[in-house]
Amino acid sequence: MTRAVVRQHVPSKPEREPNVDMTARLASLALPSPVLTASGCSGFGSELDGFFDITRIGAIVTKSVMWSPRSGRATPRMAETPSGMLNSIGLQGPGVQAFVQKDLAWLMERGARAVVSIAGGSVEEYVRVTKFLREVKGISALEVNISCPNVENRGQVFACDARAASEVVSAVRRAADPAVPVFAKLSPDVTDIVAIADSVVRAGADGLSVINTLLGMVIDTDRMRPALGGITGGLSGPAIRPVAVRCVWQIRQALPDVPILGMGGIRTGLDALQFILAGANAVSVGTSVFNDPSAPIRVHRELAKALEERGFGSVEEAVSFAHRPEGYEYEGEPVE
Amino acid sequence: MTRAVVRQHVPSKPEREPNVDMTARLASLALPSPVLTASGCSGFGSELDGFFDITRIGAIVTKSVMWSPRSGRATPRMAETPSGMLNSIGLQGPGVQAFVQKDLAWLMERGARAVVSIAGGSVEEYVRVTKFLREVKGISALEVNISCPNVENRGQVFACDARAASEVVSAVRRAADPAVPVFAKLSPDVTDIVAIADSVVRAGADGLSVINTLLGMVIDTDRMRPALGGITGGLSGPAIRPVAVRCVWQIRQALPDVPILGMGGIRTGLDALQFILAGANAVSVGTSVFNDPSAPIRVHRELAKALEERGFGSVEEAVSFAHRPEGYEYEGEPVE
Amino acid sequence: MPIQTRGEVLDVKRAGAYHVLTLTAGSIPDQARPGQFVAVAIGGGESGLLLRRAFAIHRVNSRGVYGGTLEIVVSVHGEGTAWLADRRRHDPIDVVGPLGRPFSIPRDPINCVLVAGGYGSAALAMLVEELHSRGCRVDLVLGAATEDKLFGVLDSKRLASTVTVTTDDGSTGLQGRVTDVLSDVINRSAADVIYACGPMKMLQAVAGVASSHGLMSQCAVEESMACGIGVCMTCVLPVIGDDGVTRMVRSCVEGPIFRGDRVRWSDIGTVPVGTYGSTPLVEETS
Amino acid sequence: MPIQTRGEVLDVKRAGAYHVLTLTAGSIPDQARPGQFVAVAIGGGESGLLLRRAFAIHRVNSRGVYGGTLEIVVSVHGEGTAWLADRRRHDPIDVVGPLGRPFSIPRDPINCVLVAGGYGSAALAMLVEELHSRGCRVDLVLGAATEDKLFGVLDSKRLASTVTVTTDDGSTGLQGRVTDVLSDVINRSAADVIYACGPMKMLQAVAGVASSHGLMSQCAVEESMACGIGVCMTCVLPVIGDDGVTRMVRSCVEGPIFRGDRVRWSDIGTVPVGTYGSTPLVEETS
Ligand SMILES: Cc1cc2nc3c(=O)[nH]c(=O)nc-3n(C[C@H](O)[C@H](O)[C@H](O)COP(=O)(O)OP(=O)(O)OC[C@H]3O[C@@H](n4cnc5c(N)ncnc54)[C@H](O)[C@@H]3O)c2cc1C
Ligand SMILES: Cc1cc2nc3c(=O)[nH]c(=O)nc-3n(C[C@H](O)[C@H](O)[C@H](O)COP(=O)(O)OP(=O)(O)OC[C@H]3O[C@@H](n4cnc5c(N)ncnc54)[C@H](O)[C@@H]3O)c2cc1C
Ligand SMILES: Cc1cc2nc3c(=O)[nH]c(=O)nc-3n(C[C@H](O)[C@H](O)[C@H](O)COP(=O)(O)O)c2cc1C
Ligand SMILES: Cc1cc2nc3c(=O)[nH]c(=O)nc-3n(C[C@H](O)[C@H](O)[C@H](O)COP(=O)(O)O)c2cc1C
Ligand code: FES
Ligand code: FES
Repeated sequence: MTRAVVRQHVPSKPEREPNVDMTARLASLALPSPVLTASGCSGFGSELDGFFDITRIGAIVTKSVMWSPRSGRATPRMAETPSGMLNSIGLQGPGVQAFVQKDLAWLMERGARAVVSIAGGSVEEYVRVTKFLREVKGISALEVNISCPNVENRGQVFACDARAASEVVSAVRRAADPAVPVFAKLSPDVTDIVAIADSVVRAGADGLSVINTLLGMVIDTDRMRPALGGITGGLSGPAIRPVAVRCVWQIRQALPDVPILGMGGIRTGLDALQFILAGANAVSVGTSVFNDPSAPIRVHRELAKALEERGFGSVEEAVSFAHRPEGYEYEGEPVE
Repeated sequence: MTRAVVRQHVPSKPEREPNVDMTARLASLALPSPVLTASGCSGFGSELDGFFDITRIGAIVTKSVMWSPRSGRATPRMAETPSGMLNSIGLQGPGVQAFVQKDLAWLMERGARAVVSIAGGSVEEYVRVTKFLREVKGISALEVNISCPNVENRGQVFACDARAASEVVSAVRRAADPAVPVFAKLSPDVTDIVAIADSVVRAGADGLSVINTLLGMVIDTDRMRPALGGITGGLSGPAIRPVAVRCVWQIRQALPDVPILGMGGIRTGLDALQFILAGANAVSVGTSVFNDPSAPIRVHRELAKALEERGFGSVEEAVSFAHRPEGYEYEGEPVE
Repeated sequence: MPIQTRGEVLDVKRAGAYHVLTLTAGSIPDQARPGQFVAVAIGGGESGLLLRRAFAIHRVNSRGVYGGTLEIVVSVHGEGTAWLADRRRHDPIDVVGPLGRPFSIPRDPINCVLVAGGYGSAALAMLVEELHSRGCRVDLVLGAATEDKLFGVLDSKRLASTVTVTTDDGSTGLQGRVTDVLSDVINRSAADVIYACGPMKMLQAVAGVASSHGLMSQCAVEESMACGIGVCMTCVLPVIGDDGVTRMVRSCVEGPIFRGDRVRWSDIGTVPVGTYGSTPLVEETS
Repeated sequence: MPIQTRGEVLDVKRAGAYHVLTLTAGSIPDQARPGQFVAVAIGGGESGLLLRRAFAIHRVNSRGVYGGTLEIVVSVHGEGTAWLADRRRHDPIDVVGPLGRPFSIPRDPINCVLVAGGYGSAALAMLVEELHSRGCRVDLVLGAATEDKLFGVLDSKRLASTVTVTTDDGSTGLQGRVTDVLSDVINRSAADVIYACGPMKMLQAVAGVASSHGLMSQCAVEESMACGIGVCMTCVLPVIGDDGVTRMVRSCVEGPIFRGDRVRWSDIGTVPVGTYGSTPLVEETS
């Protein structure tokens, strides 16, 4: 945690680039922006590239990919909820081989950084996917989506059990290219997220992605049945932001040095700043992309401006700043 | 679970009362309306009585009361969040003795039904409060707020541990007037809410209140510190509704006969209907009261209308209706 | 390529049960092709409705006083469409488009039957113009539950050879469904191809009639969409590919126009057995 | 008793840095007393902003063409106030009020000094009228950061004996704070009582000056409020009761007007040791 000496608010002129070093240090990565996309919310990057230059953000986090092609769940796969949405996609995807040949190849050629999210129904599947990816050069990081039901354990979600989560993470870490950082993506649907965080870090995770969706449900009051084909779904969007910020804060308190990729309901630069002040080294913008396809680059811009106005010279100085001790007071409070 | 034969949508004329039996059966209670207030969101009832006739809703659920008077937490105690809010009141209250003499006495005299919410820092405190209340006649039910830190166990919240939760509930059940149903109020911040539900029912809970707030946090991006005096706070409002509906659904699946008081983000009659279809026997309206002080009676009205339009003759027929088997199809689907 | 643009509401008009909104929308009007749609953001900064709403592009005017404008036809259904119907002149509005693949246009001047249910006709107006300008014969069949839910009947008469109207309640035109008259219209006009836009059940029926006449149909489907731009995978439906394999296909980028004989209409809402990538015994999240 | 009413925006005017909104609001104008406030809902049905915003009742007109109307003065701060400033004539608006306890009005025609910071003067307009009508002498001190953040200077001159203006930057009036001139005004006017409305820091300073002159002050405080009607316990501050005991008191129903010597200004944001019901060693949730 770097502590900055905070200077006065400096109102910035909109025209020029804010004078802030936006490099994000995330485990062994140095990304040109602390703003990434979120898995499942930006496809494999190509669709967004029409709305903004995807090489200018931190990285594209690709939709979680499994070993084989997957059809996903039946529709309806979404329901809008207050300031959020539910989804039950069921990890539809092309399988890792087609993904590497087509989608990842496109991203590489485009010059964008790729964080590859992987999923599996068993430890073995995660390992198989990881080994296949090991042969591919240029992947920035792996993100392990452990919010998948464990087919070998009555469908219990890996992320909800410290042991199962650690098993997956340690197996992936061992199978992956040692030079590629492995992030474990945590579920908020647990009694003690710090305990899970601690376990997966001990199991070898180089960093944590915090948080995945919350389990939720909507009843369609016309059909008088669950609205989603999958019955329950994952809740995302601004609605869950306070839960996500809390998770980041708690983990940062307990694990002062672990790299954290924060996410959950980020819509603006100030939202991103909340995560960074709470302890995130970088952030992912997910559901907000559906509202505003260029949200990631806008959040980057707004964040840069907000950091400058608060007197930070770099993103890094702001990371965990809200944890500073009481005496360490902020000088720039606005005057009436 | 009562299954209704659903008739066609009957568009109702706004003028007359919908022809629906709105009696809610909740454990041994028969309430004239399935709509109650939520603890902490309606004070002790008197302030709302100016906005609507509080004797016309199911009951006032009073702010959780402890043995002694409590000052609560430092301010700021609230932060608005997308479609929700955080609060960290810290159970400010007059203590059970003053509560009974003044607030509860007023409610009784007013002819309103009171569900008394109780809290404690130890099993002993819960029991002491319960024993004191046992001497008071006319309480409709006790709601045990177990989202309190256990001072005897490093502040671990009772609701997050099946054993601690069961201990409180069983002690309260034993200490309370046997004629007064005891509801245990569950926290969604657990890995397996069904397991907790099951434990407290085994421990003697006559019913379940589902759900309390989610633990959340907001960082004030001006002060660059947690926005709340209490650092973290409870997230409530429509934002959490999908989580609440999911919890009610899961518990109803596992425990077909347990009385459930559902809550979390109810703003309209259709929101209330979601909870009822998912398995709630009655509902509480909490945070929405801050937006619309007469929300409980409006929700009652809108729910009655929605039930009639869907061909239900009573609330009870609609309880758990969304769990009906596949073949049992709803006839009234709207035609284009 | 689709763009995102902050436009302005220039006009809101009632048309029967619908609201017709005229919007400025940057270069979208210049790019738009028949069958494409736009996705409109709902509410201002304080909005709790996060997802954009999809609307067929009804008409465009690329050289108006205000630059390019486009029209959408809104049927009030829930909160989002209610908000749109409530807009007034000069209100700001945020539009993404043009989205989706357009209708395929025949190269030769053939005979086309266009079928619309309810506001579905809004999506066909540009198609009518385009087909007409290519010398195609256009016959229209417009259906709705009631008279006020018909859209664009008068307008259609300008370019179409015939316009046949049906209503469920017989309040105007013939009483019945579009499919009750479709075969006749096909025969009468010696149709070569069918275009359709409307509720899924109608599309299914129309595709069936078309097939029974040995005709190709192009159907504009309507699936719930979270993103509209191809990144979320919510808007899928089972479609048979050229290789005969069924896939869960994104209707926002690979549709909304599909060949009627390729959509597995009866299986919408399921993942049919044998679909590419289906693993019926395993359930995974998100 | 407060009521909830669906009113209409009749007018929105700029006044320096502020927006003055005139609203129809049922019987609220008839009931309102100086120092009371209203709570306004933000956004329509699609709004993600759940909590009402509190505004002092600036003026009322109980017999206008449109029935009772009231005015509020809005300083744009965040999303909610921005939404309000964006309203136009005939927009619907949902108001709860009148809320809180009003200022105590002296029975005798005594000398009153009223102090306001920024838009705080909005809350004093009705008080000036009331005091004046009772034959009180009224002297006003209005302060703000800059000239555009002063409110109601001209208007005040009508009924007040003197109006002293200060700005932090000296852009108009005297450069400095209201407290720099307050003692003088108190002495000059032989003040019997002080009324104040403005930022907490200003109120604290004014209460201090009043006490040092042996005068009673009545201060209108501003605490974050979730409900505004007394049911949520978010809006508390430490206030010393008649019995000398400090309690965490709800500013929405027991305030917003408090005696300046009773509020523990320096302890706002804490639960001072010895506060009724404080258990400093135990922490409980919600
Ligand atoms: C390609 C396409 C073109 C369309 N063209 C038109 C048109 O020209 N005119 C018109 O009136 N409507 C059109 N629709 C339907 C329109 O998008 C929905 O009526 C609208 O989204 C409903 O929003 P709501 O907030 O009023 O309803 P709600 O039910 O409150 O919406 C809740 C959520 O469900 C989604 N949703 C609900 N109904 C539909 C639906 N029928 N299709 C897709 N999503 C839905 C909404 O987008 C929203 O995310 C089109 C839909 C699609 C996919
Ligand atoms: C009794 C009372 C009278 C007031 N009178 C006026 C007035 O006459 N004119 C005026 O411009 N403002 C007045 N205020 C302040 C006004 O309520 C806030 O500026 C407004 O709530 C900010 O809302 P927002 O959405 O713009 O800001 P945001 O910061 O986005 O609001 C977020 C949340 O914090 C609360 N909040 C933020 N600032 C304040 C504040 N200063 N006081 C209380 N709650 C706050 C909001 O109500 C909201 O719930 C008064 C406040 C109170 C309590
Ligand atoms: C439609 C959709 C699909 C998602 N798919 C995945 C996924 O495949 N893998 C994953 O790890 N997370 C997935 N997520 C979760 C997001 O990556 C993110 O963790 C979550 O949505 C919270 O961030 P947000 O509120 O910004 O969307 C998905 C979310 C949505 C909305
Ligand atoms: C300000 C506030 C205070 C609350 N106080 C209590 C309380 O004292 N005891 C309790 O059991 N729940 C309390 N709750 C939780 C509510 O009773 C309810 O369970 C929760 O807010 C979800 O419902 P809602 O979204 O309708 O508000 C409080 C909630 C709020 C917003
Ligand atoms: S709507 Fe997102 S992929 Fe089609
Ligand atoms: S704002 Fe709710 S009690 Fe005062």
